[in-house]
Amino acid sequence: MSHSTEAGAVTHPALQTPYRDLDQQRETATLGMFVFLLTELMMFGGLFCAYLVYRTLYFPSFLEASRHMDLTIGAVNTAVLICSSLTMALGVQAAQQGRGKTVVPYMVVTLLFGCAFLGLKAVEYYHHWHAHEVPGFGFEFTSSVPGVDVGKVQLFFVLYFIMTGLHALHMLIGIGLVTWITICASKGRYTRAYHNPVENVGLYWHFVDLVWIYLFPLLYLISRMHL
Amino acid sequence: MTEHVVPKKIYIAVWATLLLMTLVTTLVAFVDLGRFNTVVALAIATFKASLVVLFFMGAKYAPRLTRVAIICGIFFLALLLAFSMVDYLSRLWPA
Amino acid sequence: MSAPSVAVEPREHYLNVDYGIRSWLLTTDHKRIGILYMISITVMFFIGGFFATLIRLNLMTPAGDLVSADTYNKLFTMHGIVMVFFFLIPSVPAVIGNFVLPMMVGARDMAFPKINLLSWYMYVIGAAITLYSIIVGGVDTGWTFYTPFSTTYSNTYVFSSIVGILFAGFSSIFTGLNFIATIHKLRAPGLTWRRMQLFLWSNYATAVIMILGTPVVAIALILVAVERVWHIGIFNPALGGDPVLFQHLFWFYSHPAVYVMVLPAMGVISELVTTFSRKRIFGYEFVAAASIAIAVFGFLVWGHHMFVAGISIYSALLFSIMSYLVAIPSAVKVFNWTATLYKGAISYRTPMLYAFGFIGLFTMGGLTGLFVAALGVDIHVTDTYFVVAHFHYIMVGGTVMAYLGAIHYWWPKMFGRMYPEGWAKLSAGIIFIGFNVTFFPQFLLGYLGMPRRYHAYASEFQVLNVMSTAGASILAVGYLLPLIYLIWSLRYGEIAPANPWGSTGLEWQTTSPPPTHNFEETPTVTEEAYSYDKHPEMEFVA
Amino acid sequence: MWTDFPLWPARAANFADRVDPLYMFLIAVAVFFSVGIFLTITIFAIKYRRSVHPQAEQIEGSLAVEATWSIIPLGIALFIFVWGASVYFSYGAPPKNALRIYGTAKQWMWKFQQADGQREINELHVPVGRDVAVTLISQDVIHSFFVPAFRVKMDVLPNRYRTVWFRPTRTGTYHLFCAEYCGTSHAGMIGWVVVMEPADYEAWLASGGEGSLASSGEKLFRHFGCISCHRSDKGARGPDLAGLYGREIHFQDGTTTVADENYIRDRILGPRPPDKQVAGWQRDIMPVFRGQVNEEQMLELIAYVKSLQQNPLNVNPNAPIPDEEQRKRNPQVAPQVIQP
Ligand code: HEA
Ligand code: HEA
Ligand code: HEC
Ligand code: CUA
Ligand SMILES: [Cu+2]
Repeated sequence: MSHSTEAGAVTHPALQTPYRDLDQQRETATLGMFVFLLTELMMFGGLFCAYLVYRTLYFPSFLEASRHMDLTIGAVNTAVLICSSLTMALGVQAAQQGRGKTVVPYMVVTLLFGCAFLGLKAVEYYHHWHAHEVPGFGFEFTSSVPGVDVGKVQLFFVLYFIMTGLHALHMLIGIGLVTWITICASKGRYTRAYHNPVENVGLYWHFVDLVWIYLFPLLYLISRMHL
Repeated sequence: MTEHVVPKKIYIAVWATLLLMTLVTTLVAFVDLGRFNTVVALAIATFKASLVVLFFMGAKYAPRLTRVAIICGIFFLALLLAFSMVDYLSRLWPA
Repeated sequence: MSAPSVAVEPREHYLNVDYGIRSWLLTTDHKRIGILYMISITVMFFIGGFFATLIRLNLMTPAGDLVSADTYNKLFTMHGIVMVFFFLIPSVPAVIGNFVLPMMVGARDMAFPKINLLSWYMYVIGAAITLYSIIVGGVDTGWTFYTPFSTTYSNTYVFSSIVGILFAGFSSIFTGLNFIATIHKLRAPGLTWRRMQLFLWSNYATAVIMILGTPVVAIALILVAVERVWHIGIFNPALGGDPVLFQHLFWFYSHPAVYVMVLPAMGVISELVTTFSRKRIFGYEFVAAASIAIAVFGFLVWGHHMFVAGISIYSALLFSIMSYLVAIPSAVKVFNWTATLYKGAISYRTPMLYAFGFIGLFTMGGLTGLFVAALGVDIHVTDTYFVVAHFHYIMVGGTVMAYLGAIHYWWPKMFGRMYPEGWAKLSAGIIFIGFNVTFFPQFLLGYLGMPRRYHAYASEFQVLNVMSTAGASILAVGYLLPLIYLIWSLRYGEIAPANPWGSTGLEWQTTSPPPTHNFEETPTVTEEAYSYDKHPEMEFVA
Repeated sequence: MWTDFPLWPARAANFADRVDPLYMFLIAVAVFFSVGIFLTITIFAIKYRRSVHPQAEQIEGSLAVEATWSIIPLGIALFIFVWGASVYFSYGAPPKNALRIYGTAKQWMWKFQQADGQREINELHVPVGRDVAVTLISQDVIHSFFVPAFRVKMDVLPNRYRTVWFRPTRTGTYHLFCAEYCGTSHAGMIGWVVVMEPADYEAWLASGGEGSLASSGEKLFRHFGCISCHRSDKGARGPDLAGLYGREIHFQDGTTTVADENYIRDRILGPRPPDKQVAGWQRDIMPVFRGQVNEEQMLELIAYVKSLQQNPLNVNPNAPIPDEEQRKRNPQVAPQVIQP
């Protein structure tokens, strides 16, 4: 099979089967990644929908439950993720400019931030566990606030754990991907011409950050004025 | 076709804004705005999310197709939320 | 299309490059993956058909003497799950789409060949898990998994079935991802959007639904699984949950999913009708745009499955009117196909017979969709056999017909052999008759008030049920025949030329079977699809 | 076995006259279009078959034609929509003076309670010619109340009352089916609706005599101690329930709702959100009865509460004046007891 050698097309060792040239390959990969992220968006979207419905129906109980979130950890974690997004963006930029090896330190810092996020999240889960706030595992909740229904508080926690759990799972996958990128970058795989894995992992990472940007106010900040 | 490389300055500015907005949204939660608490929180979140999408994910410089894809996703997500909520919100309306 | 018409059998093609089992299981060739899919969904179809056979046999007598109530409930559930998720959804896209789509865009392969293979593995794992749950005991929730029955009351293998469906879901997401990327990025030079064959348009629309809808049903089913395993309330009303919310999430995907099942079939019909009347399609833009319109509007109508389920009357109104709007693009398609025949040069080859069958039966199925979309009528007919008849008319009468038509149409391309025309026409006729005898009586049953998912029924319904069962046995013969003669043709069929139907489609402009990378030379497209007037040289050779 | 072979369901209630014409219209539309398309295809297929018409004429398409065959079906479709919606609306709220019947659905049986206490299982007796409203709730999964001869169907949900109504027009015995799949004996969750002449119906009622729903409800009202708070005298700690049913309730957050069965049920079962407490009463002293009152008792309690309104003397003239000021200032803290 001869493929047309059009303007600018270089036969690069990283050029894969169906593509004519590296540009086409990169554009396709980016498009594919965005389309995949749409899928992810709708997946979280289903959860957001359930959350929205229940929050509207059972606002007081959700409000009360939300007070049991650790605001400090939540806010710090938000900041951590934002920082990780910055380092990720800088890493991608380095790759785009062909500074293949400088990708490594950026990725390592990103990794550290990612682990920090998960660590803090684990601490938070641990606190919930101690406070018997994990549904299905000896959930206990007493509230002196009138109008709060324990069943509905539990519903909040169920959604909280599923949403943050799914998010954490994405973080784990992200960490795996970033590690892989780091290794490849340290071997000098990425050049100015070929670096789509870096870009795509970057997109994924930012998306995970983006989900958290909504989770934080929805779960932690329903209303804090009467603490 | 070469890709647009976003200058470092912009990244830093975006990052700083994001951090600032996180602080703002946390503080605003302590102020009683009635039902506007939620509105403000979501508005700030959306602002932050737009920054991430536009700059970190490069949508601002991306080809039109990418932007269409993003808008598509937002549109269908909005549909899911809106049409479900129509049911719940109008259940109490008189017949 | 300037095309190197190669009529000589090439020395090497995708089937004979390698024979080892590894070369199949590790292949990234879209054509081989299509074949793998074809084999697997055929197996699943006959499993689902086996369940249907038992359902119909049981319903011969009002008391339902053949199987117990529990068994019956498992039968229709597994019939629905297997047929929908493991046969019909992957049927046209994953088999035919995988095989011909890259050729139609003039590409060497799908955009992401490895993900394509992964998609098949996902499917196989999902199917294996589902078969596992069937063998160890089955599941009895109905394919719709309504809560709180599925979360709290059923004591069958709900969890593993859900896991199986999740895998199938990801397989279809990956297929959709590939379609979108391939169509956007890998089109041959000169192949503009307005020159694309309509099969591409409809599969593009399908892919959009797969991408945007499937994850929602995935998460809805995950929530059911979580609720079931940890006994916590998400949809359980006893804990404040709302069972109707599950229905919203489920149908948000599962209504668009019915268009996943029909849009690719519509694409097939556009190819068949043009090829066998040797004509441009009537109103190309409208047929193409209708696919996109169906995909988009299809997302706005899901509540029409819930008219009596306790949604507010205002949202019922909204969903009803949307259902009528989405019917219009389908109408446009039907009319355009019909008009395409006008002043054509029509030949009745087997695929064309299937296309006629599709148009007729889809029309009837779609028109009865208007019945169930009418709020007042749906109150009476929902959850009765009227609905069962409605969807079998579209899914079996429509999509399965189109799938068979597609198999016959592209069979020479896939295997380089012709099937025996006489047998093929005979079985097309048997299927058409058997189908109508099976499912027409169900409309009457439905309006009479026979509820669906009934293991036993009131005796006045028996006559129509016996008719339906009789039809199903005719249908079974009709489905077994192609299985036999198609396999037979692999060895004994006539050698097929490169372009037996004289089609202008890009996929026909290479050898049969095609080489691994489809074209000897990347084709360049210079004209619109279906330009039969410019190609008198493309003639029937078969 | 072949003798009984109907092709059209019995028409035994008002809705049959509304649904059947629309259904027939739809059949007409369906026949028109499918026959039209079949015929056209057949004619084209014969006239333009290859052997007589070897050279196809290429036709691009035509905007006018496309517009015609989009707009005409659209018009028909919208017409069907409007018609269907108007039928749907007639199923809406039951007429005010309808005969009230309560029922519970559970795996796999129907239980009904007539207003004056007559209970039945898998059978429902109703008088001909009178509006009948059946209020239903499920004890477990979703079921569906389906009487084909009446063209009536409604899903019966757990945790929520829903009411369906009809006016039988013909005496006889008709199928009652459960139409929503509910587990093993879904197909066995069937029964009969017996439509009787009003006099026969009265006689049938009289033969039962278990004491009315409301009177059983009154017993429960004492049994659960409701009476200790809900009184019309000075010692009342909760609002007087007389005249409650159908009244507009004002909440502390300024919103209102109409007290229907679901409202009363929710109120008995669990706490209201703080901003949804009935204005004027101490919040949350009323115990939570979830888990103590089963669905049948609940129906009796509600029947009793509803019956209270027939006694105008029960209306409390000294309705408490809510202390709005105090609540606004400190909404989260339990306010002091307000004496009526
Ligand atoms: C491939 C599958 C498929 C397709 C394409 C459709 C297409 C349509 N469906 Fe169907 N449907 C199902 C599969 C499908 N359906 C399934 C599986 C169920 C049951 C699920 C379950 O509960 O298990 C179901 C159930 C279902 C219901 C719920 C019934 C109930 O449970 O109460 C409704 C209600 O509105 C409905 C409506 C429609 C409509 C309006 C269309 C339209 O898209 C049809 C459009 C087509 C035409 C209209 C025909 C062509 C037009 C003409 C010839 C011109 C004349 C037209 C006009 C005058 C407008 N369907
Ligand atoms: C995708 C689609 C699809 C297909 C192709 C079919 C095909 C068929 N279906 Fe199915 N059906 C559904 C999708 C489909 N169905 C769905 C989604 C439901 C709802 C489930 C639910 O309620 O949850 C349903 C429900 C359903 C019911 C209602 C059950 C009930 O509500 O109680 C009935 C009853 O007649 C039925 C019959 C048939 C028949 C006779 C066929 C025939 O067309 C099948 C013909 C095929 C064969 C007959 C196979 C031939 C081969 C053999 C016979 C070989 C025998 C095997 C061995 C010897 C091992 N189906
Ligand atoms: C300890 C006192 C107490 C008992 C016992 C009690 N209630 Fe109440 N109930 C109240 C108070 C106080 C209110 C109003 C404040 C509120 O909305 O919480 C109320 C409100 C209600 C309402 C809503 C009235 C309205 O005007 O909207 C209903 C209905 C009701 N109760 C029924 C019952 C029934 C039935 C029982 C027994 C099964 C019962 N209550 C037992 C104190 C009580
Ligand atoms: Cu109860 Cu089906
Ligand atoms: Cu639908």
